[in-house]
Amino acid sequence: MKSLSDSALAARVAQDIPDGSYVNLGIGKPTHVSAHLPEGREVLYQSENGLLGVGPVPPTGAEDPELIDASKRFVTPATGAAYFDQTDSFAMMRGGHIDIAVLGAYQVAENGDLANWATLDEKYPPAVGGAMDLVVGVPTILVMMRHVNRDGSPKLLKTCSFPLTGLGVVSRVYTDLAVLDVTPAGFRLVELAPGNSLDAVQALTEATILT
Amino acid sequence: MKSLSDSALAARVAQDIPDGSYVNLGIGKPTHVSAHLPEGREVLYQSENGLLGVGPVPPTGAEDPELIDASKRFVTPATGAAYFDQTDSFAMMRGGHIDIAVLGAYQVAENGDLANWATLDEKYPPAVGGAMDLVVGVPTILVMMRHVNRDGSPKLLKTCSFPLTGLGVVSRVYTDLAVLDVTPAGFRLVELAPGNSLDAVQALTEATILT
Amino acid sequence: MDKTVADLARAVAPITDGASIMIGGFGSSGIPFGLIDALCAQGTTGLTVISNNAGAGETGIATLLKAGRVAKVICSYPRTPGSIWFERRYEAGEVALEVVPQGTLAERIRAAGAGLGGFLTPTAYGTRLAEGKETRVIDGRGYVLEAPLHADFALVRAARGDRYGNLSYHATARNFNPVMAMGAAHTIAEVRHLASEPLDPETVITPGIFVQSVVEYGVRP
Amino acid sequence: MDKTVADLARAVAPITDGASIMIGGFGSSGIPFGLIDALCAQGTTGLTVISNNAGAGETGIATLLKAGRVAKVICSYPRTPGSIWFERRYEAGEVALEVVPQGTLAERIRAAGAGLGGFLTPTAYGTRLAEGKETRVIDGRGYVLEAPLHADFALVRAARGDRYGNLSYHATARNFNPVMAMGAAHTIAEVRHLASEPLDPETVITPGIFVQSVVEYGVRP
Repeated sequence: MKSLSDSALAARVAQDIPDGSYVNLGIGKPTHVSAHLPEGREVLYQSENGLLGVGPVPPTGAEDPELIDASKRFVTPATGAAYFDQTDSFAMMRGGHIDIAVLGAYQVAENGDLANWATLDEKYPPAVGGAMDLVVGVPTILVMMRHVNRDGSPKLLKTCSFPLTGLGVVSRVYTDLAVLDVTPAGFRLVELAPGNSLDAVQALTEATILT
Repeated sequence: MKSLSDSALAARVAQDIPDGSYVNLGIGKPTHVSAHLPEGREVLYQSENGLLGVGPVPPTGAEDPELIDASKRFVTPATGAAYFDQTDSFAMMRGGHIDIAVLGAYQVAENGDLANWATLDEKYPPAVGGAMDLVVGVPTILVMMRHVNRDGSPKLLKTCSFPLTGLGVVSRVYTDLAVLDVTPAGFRLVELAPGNSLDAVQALTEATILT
Repeated sequence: MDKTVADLARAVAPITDGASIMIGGFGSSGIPFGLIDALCAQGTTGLTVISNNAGAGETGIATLLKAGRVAKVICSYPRTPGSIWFERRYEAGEVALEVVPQGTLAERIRAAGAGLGGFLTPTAYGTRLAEGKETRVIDGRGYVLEAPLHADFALVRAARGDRYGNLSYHATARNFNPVMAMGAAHTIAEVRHLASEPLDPETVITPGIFVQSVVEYGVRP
Repeated sequence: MDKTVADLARAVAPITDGASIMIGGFGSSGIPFGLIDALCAQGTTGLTVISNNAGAGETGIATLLKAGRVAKVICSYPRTPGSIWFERRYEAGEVALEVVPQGTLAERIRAAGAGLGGFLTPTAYGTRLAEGKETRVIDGRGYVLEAPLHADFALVRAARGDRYGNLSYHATARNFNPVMAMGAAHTIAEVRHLASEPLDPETVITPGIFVQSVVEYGVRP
């Protein structure tokens, strides 16, 4: 197996973000997509806490403690940015104004179901944030995650076992091993990460990968 | 009969506006209440088109064409004013944040029903504006009107014949002849305009006036 | 990202016959007069107009009504001081009218823009404007279920705009403009001043994500 | 009209045991740290806290959780980086938790402030967070009926305020503060700077009608 680095994975996702898009990047790995946007494209990133136009992280010492993104990182405003409150922020998300959201996931099912907010561990408090609003409102949901869990168990499933975030909402999944589209028939291979075979990736995937 | 002038009627209503209130003044006669506020009181007037803190009418030549009140008069902002859009404006009204609204009326019934938006003339297009939002959201609804119609027919009724604006919403009615509270038992006399007798006013009122 | 359009005619070109159009403004304030005139000049007809008022004199929405381009008006207050053409078309049965309480109108537009399926409001409960609508009583209080109000286009007027579509307003010209920008599928903004530099992010009232095109029209009402 | 209060202790004095309190902020931004500390010092307990997060480290809402003052948390994301005290109280069964999707949380608070009886949202339809709630399908899309979320108090943080209670915010510190100011029966604002002159009406984000008291607390997080 040859696994893409987090950075290479972010760069792969960034290739699919069209010029002029409005994009919400989820907490964790998706945050890094913006750093890899191909030259010549202008994209406005929305942060659910109230910023449209998330710019680069400021140099150390120049942070504004009240200017953060949804991952609680210090950021700067991009050219053309706007601040707003939570009701307007979620109107953008729920109302279909954002073009693309890139989210992390615990599990994705072959029908596009997404689980990324709660596990089956009752002692671990669930935390949903804006994920459920994004998946119902944003027309294109891209998922970005490791292909398998740390224990090797699959994350691309026939059916999610964890509580769902949204039903049939995922458009495409980017993992360190492959890119897969969600189609009415199930996962369809878009491409394999360099150095991997379909058989090897299928072996790490509960659902069937169509080609 | 001795009928109060419009100006004297506005002054009478103004006496009942407490210091520190948030008040919405309806189109027409109610607009003039603010000019008669007793000295020493500070009241913020809300105009439903997006201004909290309606100040005096500007001198001729100093009008700002984009600064008007709900009656479409040119106004100025009062000290402490704020501008906002229609959703916030009606949140203030519907959400119970405004203390008092002073409205005109076609008819008021003894149970507090108010009719002030449409007549029975089908050819005359109805126009409701913000009246229905005000009457459900503002705890104290004061009505200010002539006691009778131009043809002498009563406006204070047992039951409204015109389409209702709100059900049981009126707290008090100020006319050119009397001030009447709406109570569970019906209209109760607060005071007669100087020079009038209860019998004479009762004769111009369909509903019974309690004392 | 550059949403600026060279002139009013090009800005309204996407609007076709039969479209539903939200038009900002209250009384004479915040009305996109330039866009309305361009739409009228374009000859587009069979329009459903969603607005607070229905025009006054011979300007604004009255221009469209006079020219016979409006099939239906959805508004809270069609009779504004100086209004003539709405009354004429209405009396002749040439224009349909849906009267919506002003706060419900704003909230229905917002629900469309915010992706909500409807809301319960106490406004109009028990009145003629709630007839035929679903109602329910919660904790002794009556509510009417109101549906989102979508539109194909919104024509809005702002004081300042930039190439990202960010808008800010002046005084009470704000009124319905921000919520309509949010509620329509395609929002066209007429701005008094098109700024060469992006607006300060703190002063933006309508973020550019809600705006599809911006055109400068410096004339003040 | 003067809503200013001399110090934090006097500002939180009206809050009594068992109150429901909305607390502004997202992550470390826009949190009314001064008011929370004063509330903790006052000893008020049995609180229901409505907030996006449940504090981090030993500051903000974590202060109240550590001191055992919180009976219930209603929030979207209790686990924030550096959060310890929520987890301890939750694992020990000492605090109840209602998880609400972030947009639904904002919208429920807004519904309370705007006098609405509820709304239909597609968010959470078909998930565990919609269990037990009324749902309906409109035009093939599923919606959940959500109720308004009221509170006795809101503690908010703003950059600037004036004696009328008008507030403006800085950058992403705006977040939940404006909607919570609208949604609570009694809103207490901690402002970094209390202006001696009223704010410019164009720059006001929270009109003073939504604010009952204002106290200056210049410390920046």
